[in-house]
Amino acid sequence: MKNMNLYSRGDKIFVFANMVLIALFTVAALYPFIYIAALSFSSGFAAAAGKVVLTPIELTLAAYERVMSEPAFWNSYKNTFIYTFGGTLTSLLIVIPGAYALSRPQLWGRRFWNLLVAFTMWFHAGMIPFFLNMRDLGLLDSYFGIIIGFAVNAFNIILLRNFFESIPTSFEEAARMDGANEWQVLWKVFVPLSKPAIATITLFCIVARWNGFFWAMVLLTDEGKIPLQVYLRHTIAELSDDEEFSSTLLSAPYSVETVTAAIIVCSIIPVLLIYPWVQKYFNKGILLGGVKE
Amino acid sequence: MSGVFLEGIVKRYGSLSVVHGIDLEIKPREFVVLVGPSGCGKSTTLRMIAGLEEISDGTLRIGDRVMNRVAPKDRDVAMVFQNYALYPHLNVADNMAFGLRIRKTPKDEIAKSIEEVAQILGLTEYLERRPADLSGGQRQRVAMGRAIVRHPDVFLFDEPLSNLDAKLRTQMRAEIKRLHKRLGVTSIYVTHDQVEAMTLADRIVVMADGRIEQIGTPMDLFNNPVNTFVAGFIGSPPMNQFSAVIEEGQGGLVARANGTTIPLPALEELRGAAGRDVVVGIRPEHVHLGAEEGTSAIPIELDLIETLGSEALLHTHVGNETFVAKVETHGEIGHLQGVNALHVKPERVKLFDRETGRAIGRAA
Amino acid sequence: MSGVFLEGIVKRYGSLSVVHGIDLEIKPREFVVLVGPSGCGKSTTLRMIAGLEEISDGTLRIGDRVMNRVAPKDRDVAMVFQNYALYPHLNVADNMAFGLRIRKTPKDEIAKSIEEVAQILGLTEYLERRPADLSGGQRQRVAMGRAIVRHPDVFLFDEPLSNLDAKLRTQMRAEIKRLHKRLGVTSIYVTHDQVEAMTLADRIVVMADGRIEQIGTPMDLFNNPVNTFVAGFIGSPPMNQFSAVIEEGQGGLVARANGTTIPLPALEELRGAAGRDVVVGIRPEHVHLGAEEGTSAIPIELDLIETLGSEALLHTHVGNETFVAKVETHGEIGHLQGVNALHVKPERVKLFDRETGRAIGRAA
Amino acid sequence: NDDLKIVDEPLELTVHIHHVRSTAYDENWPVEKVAQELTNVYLKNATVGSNTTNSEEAMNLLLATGKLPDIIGSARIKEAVDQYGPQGAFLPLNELIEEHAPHIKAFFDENPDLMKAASSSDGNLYYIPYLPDGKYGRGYFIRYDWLETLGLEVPNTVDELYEVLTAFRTQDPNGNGVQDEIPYFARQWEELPRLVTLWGGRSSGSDTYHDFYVEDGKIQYPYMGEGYKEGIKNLAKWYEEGLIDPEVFTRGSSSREYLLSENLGGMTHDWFASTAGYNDSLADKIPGFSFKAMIPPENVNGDRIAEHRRILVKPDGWAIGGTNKHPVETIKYFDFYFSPEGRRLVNFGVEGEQYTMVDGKPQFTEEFLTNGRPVNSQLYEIGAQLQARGYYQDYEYEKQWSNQYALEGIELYEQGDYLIPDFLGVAMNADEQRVFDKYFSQARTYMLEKQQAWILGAADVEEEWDAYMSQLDRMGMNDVLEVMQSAYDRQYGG
Amino acid sequence: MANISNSPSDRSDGVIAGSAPSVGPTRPFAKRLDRIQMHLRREWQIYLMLAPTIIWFLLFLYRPMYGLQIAFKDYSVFLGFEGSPWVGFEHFQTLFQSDQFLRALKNTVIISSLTLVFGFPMPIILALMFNEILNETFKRTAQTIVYLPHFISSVIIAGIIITAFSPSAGIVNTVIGWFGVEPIYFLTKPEWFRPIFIGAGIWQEAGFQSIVFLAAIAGVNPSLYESAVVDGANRWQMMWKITIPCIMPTIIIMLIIRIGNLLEVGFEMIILLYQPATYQTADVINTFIYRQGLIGGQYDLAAAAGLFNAVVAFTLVMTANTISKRVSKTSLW
Ligand SMILES: Nc1ncnc2c1ncn2[C@@H]1O[C@H](COP(=O)(O)OP(=O)(O)OP(=O)(O)O)[C@@H](O)[C@H]1O
Ligand SMILES: Nc1ncnc2c1ncn2[C@@H]1O[C@H](COP(=O)(O)OP(=O)(O)OP(=O)(O)O)[C@@H](O)[C@H]1O
Ligand SMILES: [Mg+2]
Ligand SMILES: [Mg+2]
Repeated sequence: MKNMNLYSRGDKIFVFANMVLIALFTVAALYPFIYIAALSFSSGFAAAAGKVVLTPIELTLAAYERVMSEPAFWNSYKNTFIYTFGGTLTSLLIVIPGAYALSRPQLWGRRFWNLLVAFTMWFHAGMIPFFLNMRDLGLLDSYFGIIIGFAVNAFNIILLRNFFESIPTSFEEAARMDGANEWQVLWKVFVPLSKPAIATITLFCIVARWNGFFWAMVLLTDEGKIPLQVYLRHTIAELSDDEEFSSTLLSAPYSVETVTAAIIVCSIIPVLLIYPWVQKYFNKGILLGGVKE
Repeated sequence: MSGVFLEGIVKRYGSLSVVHGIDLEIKPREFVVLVGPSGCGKSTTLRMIAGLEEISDGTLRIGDRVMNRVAPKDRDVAMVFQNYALYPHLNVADNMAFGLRIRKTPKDEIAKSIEEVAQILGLTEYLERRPADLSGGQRQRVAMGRAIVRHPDVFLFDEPLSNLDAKLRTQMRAEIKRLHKRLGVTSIYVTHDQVEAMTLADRIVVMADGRIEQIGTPMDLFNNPVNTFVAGFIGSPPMNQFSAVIEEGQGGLVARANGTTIPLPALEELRGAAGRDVVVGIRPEHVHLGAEEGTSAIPIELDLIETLGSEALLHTHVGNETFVAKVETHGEIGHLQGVNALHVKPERVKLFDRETGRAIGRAA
Repeated sequence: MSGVFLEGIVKRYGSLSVVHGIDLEIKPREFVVLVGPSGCGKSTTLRMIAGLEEISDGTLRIGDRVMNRVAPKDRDVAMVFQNYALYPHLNVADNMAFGLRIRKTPKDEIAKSIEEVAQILGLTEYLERRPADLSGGQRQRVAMGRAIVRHPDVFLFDEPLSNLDAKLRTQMRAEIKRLHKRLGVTSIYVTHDQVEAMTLADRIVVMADGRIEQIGTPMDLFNNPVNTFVAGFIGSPPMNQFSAVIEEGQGGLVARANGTTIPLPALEELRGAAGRDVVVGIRPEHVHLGAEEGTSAIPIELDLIETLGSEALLHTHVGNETFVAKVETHGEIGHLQGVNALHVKPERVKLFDRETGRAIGRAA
Repeated sequence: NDDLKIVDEPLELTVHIHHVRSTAYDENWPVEKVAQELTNVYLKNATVGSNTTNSEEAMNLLLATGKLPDIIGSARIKEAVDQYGPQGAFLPLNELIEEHAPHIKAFFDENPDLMKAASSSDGNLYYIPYLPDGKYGRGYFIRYDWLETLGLEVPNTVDELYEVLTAFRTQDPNGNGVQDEIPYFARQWEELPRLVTLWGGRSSGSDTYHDFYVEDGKIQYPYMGEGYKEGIKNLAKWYEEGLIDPEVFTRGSSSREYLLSENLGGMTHDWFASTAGYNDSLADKIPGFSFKAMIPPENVNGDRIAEHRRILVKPDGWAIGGTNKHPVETIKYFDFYFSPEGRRLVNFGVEGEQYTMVDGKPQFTEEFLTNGRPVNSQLYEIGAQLQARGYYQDYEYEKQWSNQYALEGIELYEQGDYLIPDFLGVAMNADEQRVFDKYFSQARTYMLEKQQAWILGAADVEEEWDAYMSQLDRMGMNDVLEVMQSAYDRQYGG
Repeated sequence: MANISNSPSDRSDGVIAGSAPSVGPTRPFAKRLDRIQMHLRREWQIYLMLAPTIIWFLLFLYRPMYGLQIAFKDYSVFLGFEGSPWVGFEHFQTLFQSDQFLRALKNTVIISSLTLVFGFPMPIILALMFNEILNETFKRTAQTIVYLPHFISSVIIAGIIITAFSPSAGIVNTVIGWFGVEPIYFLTKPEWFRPIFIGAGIWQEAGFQSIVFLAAIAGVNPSLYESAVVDGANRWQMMWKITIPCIMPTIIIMLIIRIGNLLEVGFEMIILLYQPATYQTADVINTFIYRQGLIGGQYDLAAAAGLFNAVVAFTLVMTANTISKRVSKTSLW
């Protein structure tokens, strides 16, 4: 039913109304981005005074010049990529087999294992114990620590596990008849068939990594290893002048607002590019044609 | 090649038992066809042999290994699934190559096998397509192909041809038969199709309701069904069956039903059977339009004529019971319109006990 | 009831054209069966009529409304899908009730309809089950039931019976025929099954490769195929075809092929055709084991006997060409072993032009 | 200059430094280089959590590891030393100062109250605080050009102030034909209740908002007094009449830039240093713009009160870790920054780089002052003015780069001496702390809720006052005051 | 029997299964051992697959959980978990004796419930709406855009909201002004806080949260729509009768997880948006703890609240899960 021509009148109205609503929501959702983009191109004073609404006021590239001229910015950008790619990869390598195992009816203690995983969604140890644990494991201040320490997430496992459970058993059976062992069933059949779900959790991993800063702040000492979001926080702290002296920045062409906005714009662009890639896998009918229901 | 041996095989889903204890010996290289009504447990039995369903009870052996707990992949059987179960993310060639790749068959060998099988199945031009872009029949053929390329020890077919057109089906049927001749692979084949069952099988197993009703060669089943169920199941259209009472007639015993008298064959078992309640069975093919030597007439009323080409089916009724006759058309059906009686030879009439449904006087 | 009219219907997927222009008039209350090899576009045509695929070109009318752009739900057609497309989250009863509920049929009426239809289809005891817990055949029946309960203007069936067992299939076939008689709903039916096509159709449409090859009543197609394709497609097993050259023989023209001479019918069109390259077609049913009046013998070598019960198929060859014959068994096949010649009447021999494949001397 | 050498052999000490300005110690700070050379003490960075911007978090992480470095410097270190000093995490400094830190000792001898303020409940001093210099923090600023336009005088009393603000509101001083002026605004809404001082109330006792204050040796809470009630009543009236920014609670930090640059704001109460700057930055945009300090108007009791002043002692500073093997050397090192050389170093940076000596006084170089970058930022970058370090600030450093109008304003306030004594905080013992923790936060929450509701006109202060007071009683405010008092008496009583 | 259980031969294993069906308690232990051994030999691979996940959870999430004990201790970071003295339920008492905690608890539940009612369906609705868009370009662009606000920090979002609801210049007051409504200072009105907060949450997160459902919708078999359309369903009916039932398992899982977060309302946004004037409706457990505890480093109190939270969450989830399992066969474990 890809074609509107075969829609009834009511459906056409429905689709149209739907489109209008989506458009409205989209505009609303676009606004924050437009706003920070405008902010990033505005003068420091205009931004600090909150005059920016829709378009840049007193257009300037000063904020970008300030941001891009900092080697630390590029370094943190690089780090974010390392954490994002490394983290997402590690995550997928652990989560996919884990979710698969948890979805198998023949797994003994399946309920228990699932509970063990789900439990962690509500019981958190807290910051200090986690920090000490990471220290005891020797994972402080290392790329590896950040990557492995946050590799797995109960929510993603459950999401993927559920998707695996919904795949018709026929595919698994066919693969087994073809001589596949568990690993082959997983990687050659389930994974390709779960593209939408895997794309989703991949996206979630990427986003969590991309946005994550808290633990990086706590666990990292070396400034050379911080990700973009921590750098952003440093910059904000650095630029937000003591309230006593804030006028010292009055004449600067940028302000904490514009620099922040510029960093956010820079940090959003990669995620903007990722999503369409993920969307590709949301196409319908991944299982189509495989089985006669 | 190995034989397949089922001893008291039972399948339960929870407390629901769907296969109640099957004993079946399949000799090496034999081609056995399972038939039976929908839902009788054919697929389930096949899947237990494949290792896809756990066997609730009983012993399964392939060759001399007990297979109850052996993983499917170690049983060296190939299966064509009723619902195809193609890998939707792979194209036709890759679907067929899957099993071979898993087994690390050399690349060129895979390519050769696939080419060959695609040729046989008429899939050559679809090798690059995904299952979603194929028609139903094309998908079915891919499913077939996937099993064939693997050269396994035992073939399991779950209605492999049900979606093919008549021509292709005939062709594939012959192809399977030939393949079986050539490779001599033990095969277990589930089908609904009379013709397939009759033509392919060394032996046919008729199942009903999770049990085996009869095992035998096609002709054996056709000629000597052990009970009304098998009689009604083998043969298409099915054997006409109606209740009757045995009486003493002029030339011997007769069955009387619906105001009709049908002379019976002279069988040992019928001696002194006058008054017995029976079911009379007459195959549609075994009636004639004109009287022949030794036939007796059954007066009928014609309801509907179905033409099949050189033959036609006459849907008629005898009293309240429907009666189907299969007769030659000789190219036209005009002369069939006026038919009001059918003729049958006594030796063609089958008798079954009304209570148990078991055949009376089963030859051999 | 409305007729269905297709004028120059074309379907393209991107640049790939799969239906090339179909003209077909289906009269109100008519039962038309589409047959053709797998992948020839039958399902696609049906789906265009249903409104599931856009019509790339041409006009579709149902009754007197042009339907090209009318939504499926406003066409008042019901369809049984080749892949069933049952709603997995609904039980059998709800699956069948779906269309009725959508149309706000009163509750009690729905209940009644479902009960009735479930009865017909033997689904009464499964009404509470979900599709996942049904066997293949049971699902197929639910799909059928879903269409039947709706009492639409036009029925579209895409191989509805392909997964039923023989007995049920025969029964359902007759049921559909009866239903059609009773309701008189215009029906378009896609099938692979010869028997279904021949028995159900008022007219059969033979398709090949996205085109219509021939339209006609079953007997018409059987007796007078317009070309080798139809000849080969209608009838099961298919008509034997082999290349021959027409020569002047003793009693008239004969066809010579593979060292055999086959006397030909005396047709107008053959006058002066000596030397012409033709294809000779002989239906398996039209050969006899013994010589009869006016038959001529074809020497053959026997390859394989397939028994079908009261009949058997003799797979033979004449020179290099395979030749299949369908003969009566009279309950045993022993006497068939020694067969070395088949007999055929000249009037049973069909001739086709070798180049075009078109029938020569087609009657009427 | 060898007399500053603390040890002969170079001594290495580990250090944790965490302050929002510098979340780790940098051995390459020029200031440190000089200090190392002079003292022969070398610090080695051992900061934990240096990538968080929250110093308390970093401190807690550090403490949790259980391995403290020799020196711990942090913003808000006082809370940590108060709690964990007695548990042994930090060394008490009193005796060490007495014996080995002449400069520090001299400073505290001169300012005994500051010593008390920095001490913990057990009477020990566990950290050397950062001690800001300079008196005045915030002052009243008003648009002199508007006053002139409307022919008004600088308001002298609360009533005159009312009239001036009313005139700002109604008489269109910005001359755009619309009554869009916002007579009184504030970046922090807490500067609004500050105005209760005009009716004899109090809003805080220190530079922290909503803090306690001391009156006649008695700890008081500002939001419980009659003057406060009176003030709130009037502020509600002012708010209603539009004399106060209607969005004062949500406009936030941009309000000053926005309202001034749009020529809308008339008066505020804010930092001298930063507020005065607008006279320069807006001079081109708004002809005649003149936003200058005015002395506090006389309140209803005839007093002029500048409630806010720069705090005298900060909870920031540094301490010696409990496991430090060289406490003596460390305290000597601390003392170095109280010596004239050390103090100059930490305030002005490196001689010859940032400053030169002119007339025996440090003077920032011209280049340093005019290179367009904020002076304070430049100093932070070289490790000077590092507030995670205990040192005594020198107001001179700020004076040299302060805006002329700010200096004028401070001068104006200096003349009158409107300051009232600051509350320097108390260190409670565990029992007192427990009572305090239990009640205070919630009671304060309640008071703030009421405060806003009254100002916004959602409720009436007159009507609710009695119920309010008794509710506070029920919420344990009196217990809170009691434990504060006992802590205060212990700490400052002597 | 005993030596058979040690025999690796498939044959003898098979015989056991065949000849000694489920009953026969003669040698239950040996039988069990055999069963385990058999099972592991057959399925060891899935345990191998599971291992990294479980090890990870034990190592990184369960190992530090001993820290939860501080909920019952007077925790001193310096003395550590072991060194800090036990105080029993004191922290819980502190919490429950406080009116403001109870108010925060109430507010949390209200805000959470409202979010559940309004915020939970929004991503689903959005996903369903996206599913109805035919134009791929429009669909993809819109999807990409609605997911963007998730990446913009709460501070900025809060800033935009504050501006939008400002009485003088805010778009909201401007619009209602057209209808003759006096400007309202929304952000100081307790009755407006919840709608604004929940609306903001939807605005910021609905697009991102809809991704899960978009993925679920992608898994729906398209032939069901064909079947339905021939059955006469319109788009609306298809949405209700096909799409929603088909993605129900996902919805239920998400709902259960969401129910578990009933006492978890993110405080970042609330702190940015609330005012003392709106505490009465805006103060939630997390903001309460934030004001009460973390400012003074009171990890123990926060841990107590967290533990309380978790226990409630777990009870709710258990209940929801059990109900769901019974009703819809979908469950979290
Ligand atoms: N998972 C299951 N739970 C309960 N019953 C089931 C399950 N799977 C199948 N059945 C039932 O078991 C019986 C046998 O099913 P099976 O698929 O073997 O039938 P079949 O003979 O292959 O039928 P068909 O020819 O229609 O495919 C059917 O009645 C079916 O409903
Ligand atoms: N989406 C598609 N894109 C490209 N080709 C398609 C698509 N769908 C079907 N086809 C092709 O169109 C042709 C006609 O398909 P259709 O399903 O109509 O065949 P059919 O006659 O119904 O066959 P069968 O009897 O096997 O079901 C086939 O060759 C098929 O491969
Ligand atoms: Mg089956
Ligand atoms: Mg089809």
